[in-house]
Amino acid sequence: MPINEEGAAFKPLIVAFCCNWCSYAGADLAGSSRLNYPVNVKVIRVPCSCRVNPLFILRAFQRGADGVIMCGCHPGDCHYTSGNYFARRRMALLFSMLDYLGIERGRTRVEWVSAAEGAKFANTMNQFAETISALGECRRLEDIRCVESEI
Amino acid sequence: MQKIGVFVCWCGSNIAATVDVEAVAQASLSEPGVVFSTNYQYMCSEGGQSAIRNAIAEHGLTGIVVCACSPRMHEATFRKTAAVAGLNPYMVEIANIREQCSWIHRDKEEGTKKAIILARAAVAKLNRNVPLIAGESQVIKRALVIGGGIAGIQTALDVADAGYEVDIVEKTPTIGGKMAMLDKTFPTLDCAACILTPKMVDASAHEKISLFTYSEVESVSGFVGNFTVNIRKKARGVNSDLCTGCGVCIEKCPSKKAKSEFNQGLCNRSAIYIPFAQAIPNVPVIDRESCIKFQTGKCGVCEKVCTAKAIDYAQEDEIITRQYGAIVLATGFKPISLESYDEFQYNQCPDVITSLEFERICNAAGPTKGKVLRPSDHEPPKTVVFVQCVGSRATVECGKTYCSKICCMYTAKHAMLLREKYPDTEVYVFYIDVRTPGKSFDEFYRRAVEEYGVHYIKGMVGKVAEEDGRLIVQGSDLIADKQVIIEADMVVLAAAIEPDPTARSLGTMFTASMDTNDFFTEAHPKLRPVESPTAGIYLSGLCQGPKDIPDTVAQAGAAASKVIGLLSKDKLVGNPCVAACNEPLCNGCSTCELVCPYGAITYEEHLVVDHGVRETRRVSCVNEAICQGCGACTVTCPSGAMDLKGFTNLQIMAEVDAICR
Amino acid sequence: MMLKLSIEKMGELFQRLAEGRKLYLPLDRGGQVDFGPWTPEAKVRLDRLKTIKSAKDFFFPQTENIVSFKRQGKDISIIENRDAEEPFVVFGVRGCDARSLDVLDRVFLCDPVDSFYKARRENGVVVSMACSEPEETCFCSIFGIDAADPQGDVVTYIIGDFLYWDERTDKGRALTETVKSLFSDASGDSSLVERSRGEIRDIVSRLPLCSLSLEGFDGSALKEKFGSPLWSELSQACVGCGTCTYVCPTCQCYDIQDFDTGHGIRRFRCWDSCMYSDFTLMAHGNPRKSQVERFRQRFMHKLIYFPANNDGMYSCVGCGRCVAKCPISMNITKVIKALGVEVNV
Amino acid sequence: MRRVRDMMRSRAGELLKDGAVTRVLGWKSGEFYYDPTPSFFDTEESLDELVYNGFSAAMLSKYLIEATKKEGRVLVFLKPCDTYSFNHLLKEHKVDREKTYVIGVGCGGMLDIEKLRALGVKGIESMEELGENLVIHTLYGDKKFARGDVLLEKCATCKGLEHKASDELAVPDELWEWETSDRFARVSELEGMTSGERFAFWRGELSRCIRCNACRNACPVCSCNKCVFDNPRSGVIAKANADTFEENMFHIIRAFHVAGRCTDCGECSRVCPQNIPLHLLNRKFIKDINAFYGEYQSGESVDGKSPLTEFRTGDVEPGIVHERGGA
Repeated sequence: MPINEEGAAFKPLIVAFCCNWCSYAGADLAGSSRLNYPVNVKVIRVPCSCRVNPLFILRAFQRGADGVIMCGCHPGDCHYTSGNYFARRRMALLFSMLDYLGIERGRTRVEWVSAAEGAKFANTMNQFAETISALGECRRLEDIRCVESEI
Repeated sequence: MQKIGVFVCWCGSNIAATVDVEAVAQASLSEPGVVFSTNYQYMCSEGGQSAIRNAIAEHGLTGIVVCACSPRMHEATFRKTAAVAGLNPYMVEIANIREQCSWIHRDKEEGTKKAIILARAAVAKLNRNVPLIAGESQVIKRALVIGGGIAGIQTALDVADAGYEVDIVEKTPTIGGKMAMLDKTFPTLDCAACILTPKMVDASAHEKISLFTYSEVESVSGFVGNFTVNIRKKARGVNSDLCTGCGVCIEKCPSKKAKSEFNQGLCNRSAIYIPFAQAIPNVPVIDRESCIKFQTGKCGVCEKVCTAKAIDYAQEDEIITRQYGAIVLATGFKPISLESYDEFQYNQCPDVITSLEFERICNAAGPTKGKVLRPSDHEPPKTVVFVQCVGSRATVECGKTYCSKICCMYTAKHAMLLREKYPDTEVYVFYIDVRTPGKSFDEFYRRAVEEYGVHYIKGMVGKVAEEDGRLIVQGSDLIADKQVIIEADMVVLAAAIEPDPTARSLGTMFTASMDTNDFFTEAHPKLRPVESPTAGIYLSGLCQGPKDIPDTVAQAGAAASKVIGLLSKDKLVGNPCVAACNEPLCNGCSTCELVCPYGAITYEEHLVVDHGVRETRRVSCVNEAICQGCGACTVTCPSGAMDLKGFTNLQIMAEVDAICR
Repeated sequence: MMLKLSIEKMGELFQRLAEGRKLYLPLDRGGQVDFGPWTPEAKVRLDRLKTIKSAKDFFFPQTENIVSFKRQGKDISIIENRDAEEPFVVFGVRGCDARSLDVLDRVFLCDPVDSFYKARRENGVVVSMACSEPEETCFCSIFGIDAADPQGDVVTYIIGDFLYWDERTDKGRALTETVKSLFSDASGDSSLVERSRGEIRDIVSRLPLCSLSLEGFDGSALKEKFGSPLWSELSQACVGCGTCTYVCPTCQCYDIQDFDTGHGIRRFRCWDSCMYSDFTLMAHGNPRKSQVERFRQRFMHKLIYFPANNDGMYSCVGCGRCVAKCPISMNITKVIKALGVEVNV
Repeated sequence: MRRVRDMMRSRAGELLKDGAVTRVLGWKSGEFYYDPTPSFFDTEESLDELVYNGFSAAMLSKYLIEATKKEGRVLVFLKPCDTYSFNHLLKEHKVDREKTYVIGVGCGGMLDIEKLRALGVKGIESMEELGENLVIHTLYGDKKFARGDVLLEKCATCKGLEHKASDELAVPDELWEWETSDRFARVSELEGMTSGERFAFWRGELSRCIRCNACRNACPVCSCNKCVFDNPRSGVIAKANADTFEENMFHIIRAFHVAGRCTDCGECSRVCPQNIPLHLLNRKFIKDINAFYGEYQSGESVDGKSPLTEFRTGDVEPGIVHERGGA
């Protein structure tokens, strides 16, 4: 496990955008099933994965997130019938672009998690956190104004 | 600036055991806007709720953050609490510190840190909240049913019985649909007409039901509770008010060369006709294509013989505008065209027929008066081969990938009926699988095999060829693992069924989404199976997917109950978390409209005043009654003109910032 | 005193100049030449006449922190975090850019003095360089700038295999002291330098834009020029980008904004462009609502308002960067031609 | 090209004369051969200043947004690549087709003044386009170049010389045609690098950005009334040039906002004062869209949905990025 300057184990900051109807409920189920996943995974609730604007993802990286994951209903199960299909195209293109710009591709991920898949949610977050831990801090999209100062 | 109160729940020990609730309450006090914080054992209890109400009053709070269980659990509860205390219910945010914090983290220090961050994010979001007010709209207490088959009839009857007006629009001259063409129904073998025609009569006699036969929907506008529909009543050439239905015109009509649609073209009908004897309304229609008067100007026999003076050659199409609160799509199905199935010689051999044609041949009112005779020479067939899955479950381009669901059962029915009427007829059925999931279905199929001695052969037919007036059927028997050749007199093809072709244009008109096979899609495949994603549009019968009569009737009733539920309301209260367009920013580019699953977005020319620059231009308008608040439009909008109330860009970014701080 | 140095030893000179201070000079950055901080690996490009951006950046940076605020609980503290006090040298500044500092001084050093600019001005030494091969986009001479004898704390020439170094100011002399040991005396080469100057001036005289006349561009013509119907025609192609203003050595407009870093607020100033639709945005919007007005503002300011308020000094130095870089090839010389006297046409 | 110019002048004159159009949108001669400016002409006499040469690269389509808000019909000259942008603007209801009259002009490839300068050309006095050669007279002597060596990037990788929209054409037979190279070759090359190399490449390029917005303002697709980056209320206003995240954010989002809409006209790169190859961002999206969702080029036609406003249930998963080769 990478160790940072203070000698403490590196705990990546992970932002998870979850749709209200499936994935957020899946995250809740992981909770009610008392399944563990890293404390630095923080969930932001959105109505649908199609509400996730690339601006939000870049903003998270700007502000020091080490990984961003978007979770939505499985394709075909969207509460709004087609939102996740649009989200899927957007994210496929955005993530490919970030990869192209040299942002480590492991830092972004999309996972479809249903309301019944609490275990999948927890496993996904554990795996993702492991991947990000191995990659270390995200330096390539951060904003030095936000990260390298106390102000 | 907001005045925010933060309320941290212990949830007994559920939260308090792994999160230091006091620390969370303390930490949130230093967040911008927070003027009050507290913690309590059970925030959702009456005690907790009254603490919230009191704090709102005492501190003049403009918004509250409740750090507790999932918003999916108690968001509604706390919104009500806030509303009772006079706060806008959308000035409430929930920090989920139970399911997404205390229950997953064992280390109290870590858990507390995370809870503080989650509270911070909720406060950050709340600082950007504005009070939202749900819109209301009137409900017009009338329903429109499109399609007058058994699905449409059943839905209409159920809605009308609940006391609401219903209009049925049917494009053919009579209601009854495909079921009227059937002879007997599986698995009970009761006569289709015997169970259907009373319902047709009920529908026509019902004081709350108006029938618009030989009519089509021309256009629609409006939204749930308030649709305006233009219906085109096609000119029948017969005045329905005057016609007595005596039938003399039909009898005397000299043009009798048109193929009978109702009898699948197996016999002819006159140019002025009713589709079948029990048709409703019992008013003939002049088929202008085959009418001598319309084609040459001469004739006029029907006009002469009509004592009621009901014949009106000058009659023109009429557009009727009606308003509806709910619309039910019951557009039904048709068998696929078998033109591209050369291997079965359907187009070439008259004795290769479809199952629906076979229904007519079996039917006492059909072209053969119920005697099973070969179309070519009117001889009774000695050997009949049924072929299932013609075009269903197909892997080839011209077929359908889905299972048509009803063919296994009606083929068993046909085989059984044939063996019963003509015990010396040999009957073979080629099948891929026999699918019998339904009440008494498998028993029915087994009777066909076991009691009626129908030869079921697992395998497909590769080729049908005509030789000396007989049909040579080549197929494979997968169980015996050999090729079989059967000399048959008649081959009956169980053609796949597909949605009626008119569904596509209706789907576009109503923004009711369709799947790749043109079946209407449901609002949710499991939980909302009779609703279209577009609010106020419901689905009844086969237009949603293959089903048999009992399923169709059940769905028709379900759709009716949804319609009744809607019409029973005087007003609809909308979800205020809907998209909104900031007109000065809008480019009118149409991309938002293209991704809206509900057709909630339209474009209008508006005068836009932006910092003194006045311009009339095309801008996007969201119909709040239709919008469901998914947010697809907000991301596709490049200028950020489209935003989602309750989940605005600024709110979500504030959460991101707070989490990453 | 004129000094000289073999150009082979330029690396040593840069090394020496960079000791204890930042040295900025034209560097190759992905094929583009711009002023940048010198490092031993840097690819120095003194051969390129024009850098993309001017030397203005080091006195008036594109983005600059002014002050920060930090909030702890309900308390807000104000933190000064200026970085304008570092000593630096800009090397290879052409005559036009060197003159542009006079224009900026007029703006930033008049009352109230801009302390950030002032600090940078005091801490920066300008080593200018004569232009050996002026380009067709150059028109510095019409503003009285001599490309052959630029202003600066030190003026340099590259003639043959030597760099000639001529200190001009106290700051220049102080800088010279720190590098003097590398140079040899070149008092004897003054005729050589003079001949080189003559050659440059000869080319300049033949440049197409150097025949432009500024007659009629002064405060007295304000109303006439402002009301000219030609502005709408001239501006119709303008796409409203900020290229001309950002490559300009004299444009001095800026915006002040706050940036929330998550830990606090940074108040910074950054260049702004009068060509932008959100320039000087107020509650009621940009007072100049159309691109015609914005376009007119830029050129009226450079050619009329500024000289009217600054003893006839134009706020254009004829560097020609905007001429070369405008996406649609509209520029100040076309404006001068259209609105000026007949002789220009 | 001179022949095309003569055709343009004579047709424009005729159309102005008989009142079919009220204004003509073309290019006006500048100080030097290489600097024509987009311009409107409203009289026959003014057409003497209408030029069309190897430096008439500036695309005219975007000017139609404002031009068609006015009374009267505009005659516009569009090169083949400009017609894509024209179609895109029609598709997004930005331009009123009824108020335009499009003459598709033949193109012999547009030339890159920056390439010439990089090749050491300075002190330009005049130029001559002679077939496949370009002769430049400068203060420092004459220089001769093969046209093919000094084409703009967008022309070296031209999408084709067919006009996708026009009311009539002005395309002479004898126009010089050139060999084009694969427009995705450079994208593929970058894809073949390691993540770190790609990062270094883009940091090097994007760190030169001066946030002048030329790329955005010249872009026919970036036609928002107000860009999110100019809107103080958007929460992402970005005026600062902090030499770090800002330029990444601006360029990634700009590319994303035009994804599926970009006509690959190449104006962004042409107008960039810092010569940043911005088209490589847009082309990456086009290449991915082609690979993921089937060939699509925005602007080929006015009708149909663009890739980001439609979907298929069997679309690739975003995880495809991880499955690709390379690092």
